[in-house]
Amino acid sequence: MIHSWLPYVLCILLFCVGVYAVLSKKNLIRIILGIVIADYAVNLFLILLCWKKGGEAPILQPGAMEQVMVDPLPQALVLTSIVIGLATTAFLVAIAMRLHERYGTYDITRIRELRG
Amino acid sequence: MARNDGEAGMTLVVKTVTRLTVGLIFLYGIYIVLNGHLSPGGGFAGGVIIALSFINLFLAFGAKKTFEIIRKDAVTALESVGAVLFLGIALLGFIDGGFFSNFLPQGELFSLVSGGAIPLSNIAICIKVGAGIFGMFLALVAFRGSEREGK
Amino acid sequence: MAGEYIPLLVAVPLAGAFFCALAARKSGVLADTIGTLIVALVLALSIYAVVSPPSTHAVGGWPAPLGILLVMDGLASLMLLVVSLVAFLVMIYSLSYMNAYSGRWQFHTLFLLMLAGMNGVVITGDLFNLFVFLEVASLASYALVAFGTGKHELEAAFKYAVMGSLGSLLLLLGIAFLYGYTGTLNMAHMAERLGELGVAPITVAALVLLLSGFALKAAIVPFHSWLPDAHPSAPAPISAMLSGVLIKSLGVYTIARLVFNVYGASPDLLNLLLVLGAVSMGIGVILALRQWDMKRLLAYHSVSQVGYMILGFGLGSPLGILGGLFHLFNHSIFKSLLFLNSGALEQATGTRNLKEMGGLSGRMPTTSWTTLSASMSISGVPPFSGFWSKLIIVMACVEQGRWFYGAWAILVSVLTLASFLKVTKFAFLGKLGKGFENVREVPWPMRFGMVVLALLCIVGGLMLVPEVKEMVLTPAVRVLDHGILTLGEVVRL
Amino acid sequence: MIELYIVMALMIAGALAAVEMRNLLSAVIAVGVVGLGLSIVFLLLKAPEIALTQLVVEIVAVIILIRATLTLEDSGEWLGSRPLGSLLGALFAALTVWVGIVAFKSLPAFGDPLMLVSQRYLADAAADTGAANIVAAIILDYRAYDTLGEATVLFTAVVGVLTVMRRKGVKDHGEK
Repeated sequence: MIHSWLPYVLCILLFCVGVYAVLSKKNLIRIILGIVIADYAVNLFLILLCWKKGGEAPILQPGAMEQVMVDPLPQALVLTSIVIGLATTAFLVAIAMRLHERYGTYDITRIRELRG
Repeated sequence: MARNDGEAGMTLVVKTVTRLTVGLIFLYGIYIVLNGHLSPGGGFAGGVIIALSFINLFLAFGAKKTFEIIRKDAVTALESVGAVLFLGIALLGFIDGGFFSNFLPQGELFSLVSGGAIPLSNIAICIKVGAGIFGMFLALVAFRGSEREGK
Repeated sequence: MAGEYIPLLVAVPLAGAFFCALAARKSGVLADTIGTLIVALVLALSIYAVVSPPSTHAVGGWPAPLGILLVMDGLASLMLLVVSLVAFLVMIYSLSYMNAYSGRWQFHTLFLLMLAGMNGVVITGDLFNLFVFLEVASLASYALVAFGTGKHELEAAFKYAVMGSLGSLLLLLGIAFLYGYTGTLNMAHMAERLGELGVAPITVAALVLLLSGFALKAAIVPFHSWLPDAHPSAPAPISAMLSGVLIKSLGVYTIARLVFNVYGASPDLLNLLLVLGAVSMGIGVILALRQWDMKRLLAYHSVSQVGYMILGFGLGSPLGILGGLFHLFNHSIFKSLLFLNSGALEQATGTRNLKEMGGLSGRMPTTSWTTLSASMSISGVPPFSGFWSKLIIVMACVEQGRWFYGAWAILVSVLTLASFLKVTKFAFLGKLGKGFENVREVPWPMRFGMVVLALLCIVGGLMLVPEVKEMVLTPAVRVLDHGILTLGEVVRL
Repeated sequence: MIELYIVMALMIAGALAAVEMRNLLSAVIAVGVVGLGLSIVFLLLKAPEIALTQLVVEIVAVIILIRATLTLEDSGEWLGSRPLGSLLGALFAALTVWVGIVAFKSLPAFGDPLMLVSQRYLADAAADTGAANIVAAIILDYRAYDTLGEATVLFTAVVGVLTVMRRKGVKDHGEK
């Protein structure tokens, strides 16, 4: 059954788009965008892992105790991971802005002074 | 940016709409936090929403007006306070077995006061996250940059 | 439960960091006091951890696969000892060194956060929790590399942060694969499940992702390109922390845990480690040979020396593991000392270029003899500590009949010696460099840190005295050599 | 699950647009759209808690990223690529997707998770913690230690941003 793994592959494709941007682009902000996209993809992968056919959201409702629910653990992990992603993004943006102030450009090939 | 010509902020329309909605956003954030153990939401989402209400205020009215409501050092101090509170809740668990033990009675399922220490943790996280995100926003957005040290 | 002190190893530095950010913004003295006291307390706790028997702590009282289990076994306590010992001495050194920088409370807060992150990585028994604390330590280290906010610092920090974030994402993806396959996050439970389910394409993919992520943090060739920029750009105490302990607790330690305690050491996996280690050793030292910037030279040697540890682990025998761990301990001591020395030289002379220095041994006697002892140690000259650990690694190679790797280790060691003879010759011997007539020895807090580390370099061989070895090194070797433990066995520790 | 595929395809298209779009501001907006799509996928996959968090975090991230693009005064070479990096990236992508197709067949099928440990959370969370929201019970009780780490990461980032944004890092001789 193709449906049993196609969503995973699409998600990995998204991850690769992000990594490609990080590796290939010159612009600092675009590199950061690549990291953000890759981060989304990893979060999505965790949530894909926890989906159960016909499952409900893992929140108990009064009266309906016996329900099929999706796996709650990856959801908890993703919550953590989203915040970590935001923290990393903000920090990278701060450094990029400072670099822009020092060099007057976001072009990484014109910033490269460290070598050897 | 509009901010650069004094502390005017944005146009009148934006200001009026912001004046009407910012309180609602703030209250919604608090609602999300307090119901975190019953419905989707919780300290993180609520904290970010509360931070967004302040960000909204800042963008519409400018820095001066915002700092009349909350001082700049108060933001970063609040963040540390939130962190200390959360760590304190974790350490209080030692009175009931160990690190992070849920030391409060569970209460009745589905009522607002339930889940032991979970609502308290939510509040601590909300303070921490809200102040943290707003502080980060201030540091980044209010950053003017000193004159470039060109070479 | 006996392990109730374990969470304090994370909670204490965290509390210190939060209070430092809350109370010490205006007062540098208060920040210094908080920082020093907290690090001293952590050192005391880790010494306690070494002398007390292995134990575990279930956070929140939830039994293992449900909650997070903190595991204090021999390996964890060894790593803690290394981390907090170096952190303490570096902290004292930085009290004086950091006077040149602004933002004292930020320095101490980030330092404590980095310490908490490393401790968290070392004591946890849960794979996702490991990732979270790894992120704490990494993010703090990115910020510390950028601490000077100069052009080079920012550039190095950006490169480091981008590479580090990519590494973290690979790690998280690998953890997600493993969770999907085994349905658990606890490392011991996962090892058990992996044994039951057997090898599948997904476990291999997860292994590749996790190994590349950790190798990125450990700066193993071919993932090393960020290190020679990041480590020299940081302030000297931070370079010492990064090269001395951060790459080990986030990279080498985690690789050892993953390979030996989660996947179980298969011959293919060990061979992979051998090759990675040997390549790192060679490329690192060759790149180091042509450096004239002292800190950059030291940074490339870190790449090379990490190779030794991985090589030791890759041998897979108890002797090889012992050599790897002992070299890890020694390298933490002498590499952080060398970075502290380079900081002292830079502060006194205003340059890091070896060509511009010269004849400083008369002017800076303490710096000069401490540098000499660390150099001899890293080059494996007897009787300094580095000699003993390299000797054990070579002996372990010979024991298994892997002559090539043994000879390679000796050759790299000779090249290292050549490189450090260059440092000694150009920095300390010869004619006094121009403009250095008024150079004076650095203040006492800096000297104190360097002298203690140098003494540890000289007497490091004493770690092999049976009583000490039984206490510190053997339990750690046993943890890795034993292979995977089931969850039940871990809980009963 | 046709709607899932549609949204995911849109997300990939948005990501490609963000990577290749000429204008940097548009690229940031495109990433915002991807994040919005992610939030919708979370809703589809029955994760309302995550969807809400993703939505609000997304807004903050986009605000910060837009702030970074506003300092631009130089145009040109925004789209520039590094040839070696592009080759590496393309190789990585091809390899990873191929490995993924091989490897994911050994994962439990999509929509049928293993739930080895999670079963116990679902069964016992209400009795153990008294919270109706099981995700909240996990992040603030079973795995609250993770949440402490997460809060610390955010704290570290804030201190880090403040550190990087200091006007002057070195006291005496300024720039090196």
